[in-house]
Amino acid sequence: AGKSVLEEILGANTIKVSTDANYAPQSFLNDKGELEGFDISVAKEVAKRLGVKVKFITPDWDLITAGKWGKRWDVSIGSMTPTAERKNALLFTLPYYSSPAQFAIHKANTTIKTLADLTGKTIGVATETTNERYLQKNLEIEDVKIVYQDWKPGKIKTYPTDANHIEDLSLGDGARLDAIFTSRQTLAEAIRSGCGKGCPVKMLGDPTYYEPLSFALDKSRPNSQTLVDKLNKILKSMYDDGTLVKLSEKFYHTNLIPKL
Amino acid sequence: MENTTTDQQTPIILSRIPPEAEATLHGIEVKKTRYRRNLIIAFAVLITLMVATLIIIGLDFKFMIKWVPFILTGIGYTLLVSFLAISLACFLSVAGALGRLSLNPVLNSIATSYVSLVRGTPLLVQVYMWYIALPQIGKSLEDLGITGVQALFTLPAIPAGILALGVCYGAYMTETVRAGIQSIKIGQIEAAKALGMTNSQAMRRIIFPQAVRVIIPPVSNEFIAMIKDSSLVSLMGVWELSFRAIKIGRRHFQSLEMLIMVAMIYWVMCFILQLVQEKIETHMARGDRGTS
Amino acid sequence: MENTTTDQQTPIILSRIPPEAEATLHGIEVKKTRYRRNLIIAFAVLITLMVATLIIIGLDFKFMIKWVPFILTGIGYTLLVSFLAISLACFLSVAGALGRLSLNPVLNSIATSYVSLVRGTPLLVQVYMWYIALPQIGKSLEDLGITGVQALFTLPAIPAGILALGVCYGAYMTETVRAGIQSIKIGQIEAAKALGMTNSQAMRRIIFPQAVRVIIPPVSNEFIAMIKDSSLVSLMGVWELSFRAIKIGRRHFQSLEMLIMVAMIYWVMCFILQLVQEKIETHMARGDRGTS
Amino acid sequence: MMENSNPMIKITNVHKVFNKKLHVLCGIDLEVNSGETIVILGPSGSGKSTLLRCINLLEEPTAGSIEVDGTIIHAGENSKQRDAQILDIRKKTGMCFQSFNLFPHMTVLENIIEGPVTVLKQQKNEAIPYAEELLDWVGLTEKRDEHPSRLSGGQQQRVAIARSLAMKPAVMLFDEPTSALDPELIGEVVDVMERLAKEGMTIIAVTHEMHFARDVADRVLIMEQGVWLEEGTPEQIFSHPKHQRTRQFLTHILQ
Amino acid sequence: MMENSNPMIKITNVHKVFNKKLHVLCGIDLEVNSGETIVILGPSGSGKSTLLRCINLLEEPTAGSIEVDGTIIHAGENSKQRDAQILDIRKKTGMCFQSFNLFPHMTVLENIIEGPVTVLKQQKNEAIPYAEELLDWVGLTEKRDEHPSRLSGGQQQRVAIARSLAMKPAVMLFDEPTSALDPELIGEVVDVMERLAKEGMTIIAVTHEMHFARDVADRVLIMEQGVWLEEGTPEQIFSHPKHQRTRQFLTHILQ
Ligand SMILES: Nc1ncnc2c1ncn2[C@@H]1O[C@H](COP(=O)(O)OP(=O)(O)OP(=O)(O)O)[C@@H](O)[C@H]1O
Ligand SMILES: Nc1ncnc2c1ncn2[C@@H]1O[C@H](COP(=O)(O)OP(=O)(O)OP(=O)(O)O)[C@@H](O)[C@H]1O
Ligand SMILES: [Mg+2]
Ligand SMILES: [Mg+2]
Repeated sequence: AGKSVLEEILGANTIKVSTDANYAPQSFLNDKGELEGFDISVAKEVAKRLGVKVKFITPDWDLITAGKWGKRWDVSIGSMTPTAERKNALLFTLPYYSSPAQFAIHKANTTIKTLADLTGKTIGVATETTNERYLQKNLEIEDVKIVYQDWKPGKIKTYPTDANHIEDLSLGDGARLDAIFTSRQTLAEAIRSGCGKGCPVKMLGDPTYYEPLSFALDKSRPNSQTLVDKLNKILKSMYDDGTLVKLSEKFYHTNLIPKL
Repeated sequence: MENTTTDQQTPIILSRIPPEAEATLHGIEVKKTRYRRNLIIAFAVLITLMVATLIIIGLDFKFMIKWVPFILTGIGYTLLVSFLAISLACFLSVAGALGRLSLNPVLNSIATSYVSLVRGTPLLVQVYMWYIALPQIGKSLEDLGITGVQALFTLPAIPAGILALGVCYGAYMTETVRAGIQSIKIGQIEAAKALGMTNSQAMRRIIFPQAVRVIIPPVSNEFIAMIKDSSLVSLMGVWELSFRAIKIGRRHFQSLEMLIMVAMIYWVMCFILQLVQEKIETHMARGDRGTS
Repeated sequence: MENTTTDQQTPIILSRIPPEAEATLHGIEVKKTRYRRNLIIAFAVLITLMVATLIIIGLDFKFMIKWVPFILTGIGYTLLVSFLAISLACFLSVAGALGRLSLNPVLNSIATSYVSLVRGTPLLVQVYMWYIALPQIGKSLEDLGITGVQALFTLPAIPAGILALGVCYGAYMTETVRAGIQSIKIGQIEAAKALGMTNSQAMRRIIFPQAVRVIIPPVSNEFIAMIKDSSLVSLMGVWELSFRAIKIGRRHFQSLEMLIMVAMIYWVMCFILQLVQEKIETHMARGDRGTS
Repeated sequence: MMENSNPMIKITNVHKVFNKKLHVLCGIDLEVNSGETIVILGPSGSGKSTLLRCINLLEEPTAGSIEVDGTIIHAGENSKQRDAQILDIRKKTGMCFQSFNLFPHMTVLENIIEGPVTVLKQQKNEAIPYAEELLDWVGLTEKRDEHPSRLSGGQQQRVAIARSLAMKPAVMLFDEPTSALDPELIGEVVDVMERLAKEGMTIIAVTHEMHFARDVADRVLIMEQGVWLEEGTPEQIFSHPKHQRTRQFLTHILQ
Repeated sequence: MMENSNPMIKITNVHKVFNKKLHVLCGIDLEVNSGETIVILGPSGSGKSTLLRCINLLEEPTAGSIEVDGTIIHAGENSKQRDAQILDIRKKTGMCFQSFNLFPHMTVLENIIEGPVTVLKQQKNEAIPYAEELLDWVGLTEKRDEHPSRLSGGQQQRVAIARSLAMKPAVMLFDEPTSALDPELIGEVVDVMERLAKEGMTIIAVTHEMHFARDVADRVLIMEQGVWLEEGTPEQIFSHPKHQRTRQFLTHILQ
């Protein structure tokens, strides 16, 4: 019973990684119907450096957030932001990349030119993301300084996931939404390959903040710290030899890896 | 035995219950009371076991209690959506049942397709159709030159949810209503016809009032089911019970707690509705026996 | 009129159908054929309208067709889960119904609580309980010294899904089975008892075989409903129909296309199952009339 | 037997074929004069009920014609007023069923005024006095506000008769009105039927009540296999049946 | 009347109270000797069915005792073998219901062997020859493999009798076995009952068939309001009833 999580993984020669395959280009089904994405590649690389096989489990995001993972999976590699609330339930590794938060509007819109023009507009956002907390001026991330906007949106419309509000904005300018707020790489993917021939949305202004993203482990599972340490060590080596940067360029077409 | 009672001139008066019989009757009563007591004990044990399980799982009760008020605020939406949707469903199911029983090929095929399509596809998909596909139809019509349609077809979340649930349950209830109508004995219809009633008079005056009694129990079951299914409108961002529970659960990575809590809220709601339903049914049953 | 037939010595032989009657009968036939034709036309028009709607929405059919094979691969899981779950549900519902009808307070209260709890809480929550809460119970038991329980209770997604669906549907079907048993006329039970059968003999030999015929139609409805509800196991990462459709839809921001496609797949499945159900029902109805 | 130029009911060569094959009525003729009481007897399945149901068009005859009080319907015809004519005949004919078929969701009084109010469009307060009169006539005044389920079979059948009479029909049809009743309750219903016959109602009754057939009927007809086997006055039929089969059948019925 | 030291059925002071209040049987005594045929008459609701159902314990008497062929049950007693005793009495008594209650999911033959196979644990091939003999005896050999729904009421009732007889009962109870039948079908059932009586079966029958009561019964009892109003030979009861009420009741029944 006293075995550490790391020992259990090495003993089983497999690390079980949970990932929500709903988010391109972090984690998604590719044209062959296989799992692909930045998170997937990172996880595979981590397993390789641990010297074990990787097994992906693809539960819904709400099952991941249920906590109490027990031994269902050892680690979540799913672009998770270490917010203050989450730290009550989860252990986080060092960040493995950081994500810019970005507003976007419909392609056909000509009146909104700056972020300040969003005053009084209806903005779509996915529920319980840092983006929503940011709009509510209620976001806390350790070691990150958040600068809130000095204008106020009219109505914040919350959606279960990002894909919903992007599709809703694509219905037409102002049909249900005037703007949306999500991560820049999701938007880029939507514009590049979404909605058949590219979703009719365009980015607005600069990223408002950058959020760090980490692996997460279940705090309630005893003897997890050695695994966290081990993962941190592996992450450092991936920083050092440029693996992360390479993967970032491959999937995001830009370098989102911060300097340690 | 020959003289047991033949000398009794007024056998119409009920003889008094003899002592031996009293004893047996008392024995039956005692058994009934004991059974009821045991039943209560059994339930108490079961509830204790359930609570024990919840504690064993290691639920964070403090966390749950803290968020109860926030989540309960969503009950209004849940009830609003369910109530309006079931009203719509009642209307559609009566129309649908008449269509299914109709000899007019157009009405009949519309009703049949409605039932088949709606019952054959997941409710989730129907919610998306009302929320996302309908505006697209509006847009296409607008492109064809009919102005103002898109705005009309771009329903807000709550109306879209009510339509989705109402239309879906209407299809299921169509079959219930149809079965209810068909359960009325043919003799009733013949008696109505023999009086010279037209088909529609017979339907309105004789068949439907009787069918309603058959239909009410399954329909109230549907309503109870709908209370739970109404959580689907959370997909469209309506802040009803489930939406709030899931939101808080996600934030704190304690979805299990929140879901169990919201399940208990649903359960209490269903329980109350079931009591109401039983009241209605016994009330109706009383009417049946004619003591009004 | 007095001599119409009194001179006819053998009225037992059926007289031939007279020409006027032939004409009327022919008229009825013609009407029926015309009605059937009109019905087919009406359906054709409706289907055309529906397809037109789908085209108007501007669906990306190429995209849909491209992904059909990938999504259809999930049908195996859907059927596997549904089939095993309905089998479990049948078993549980028979046990549940016997419990509900039992005079044993323990069995009765267990069955009653089972039905009330399961029917009163959303299926989604039940899925969570089997997937997340059960391992926790295992863990607590392990802490109490019973080794190996946690691994046992940490069910893989598919067994957890089958349990969740089977237990849930079992509760709903309990009421169906109970109603079916209670629908058997009291005279049947009395006849069985009068022969000297015990309660359990009467149940096995007389009541249950008759109840099964009443129960089969609603149970096959439940099976059809379960096909759709089985999509809930996608939550746990089982790559069945919906999982595949949703993931592909999200990835390409074309959820609507994928949902419509998966809806059509479900609809075809349900349609086929309904045909099978009708076959079974007419087959059983034939048995009823005793032509075996 | 009387030939009448203007009978109340005139059935001419009526055939009824079920399911394209089952030939239940094979060319039935029947004339009934106003005020006449006819009893039809015959073995089970011979087509008695089917004939009654053809008269008020609960079944459409396959061939032949039905005339009730001047309104005539030909089988297989598809005219525009046909539906109205059918309703017209039904308004003119009252029918009592073996199983009473009272409306269970209405009180006794509501059952009786249902026809006048819904079909004849009378006001409720117009319809009620006559309904009460009828209730009194069948001896059930005190059951006015009961629901049918609280009545005995005999009482239910009497209410059913009152319900038919409320439409002021020209003809009353009875289809085994007493065969679902306990022996002791039969009398009260036969009594009502007898009074109805005495008051001059035109009646066609299918019934095994020998008292009614023998003492009240003007004519008795025996049906077998969808044709008339024999007809005559009760005296002729019961005392001097012409046919061997009639005799067989009657001994069956009279034990 | 005969006193017998060892009667087949002995009912002593049986009371039956429904719902704590409705006193349906008020101290009934009855002894029936082996081979005797008893007919019970009485108005509707007087408790005739309840008495029959008490004899084979389909209803538990509230007070008194029931003895059938040596097995005795006292009301309200809670002994261990009670359930076994009840089954024992039921095996010894055959019962025919007004509504036949054949098992619709079984063929005629399966209906008849159901009791011997399930209750008496006979092998099927042991039970079949006797079942076929019984079928022949009730005259339905050719219906062996039909389902009950394909039989007429009279045929169904005869199968029901055969089904009871297959258990080789000591007593047969009939509860208005012919009152759901068309008049022409009554004869065939009464005929079977009569042969059964002739062959020495002990019979208690509630029936309004006067022929059976008059010519076959050894004794006739009249019940009213849960007590015996009168009893005697058919001759005594039908020709010289002692009671005014008996006379009233009989005139009712005999029209
Ligand atoms: N709607 C129907 N469809 C098919 N066959 C029918 C229908 N109604 C009656 N029949 C058949 O017609 C025949 C005559 O039936 P009908 O009810 O007229 O007989 P009946 O003389 O009234 O007999 P009973 O004395 O049993 O009431 C029977 O064989 C019956 O099965
Ligand atoms: N299970 C029961 N619960 C309550 N009351 C009952 C029950 N069975 C019978 N009764 C009542 O007992 C009385 C006698 O009924 P029973 O059936 O014995 O009469 P009966 O003499 O057989 O009449 P019938 O000739 O109508 O069959 C009736 O008032 C009836 O309503
Ligand atoms: Mg008839
Ligand atoms: Mg009785």
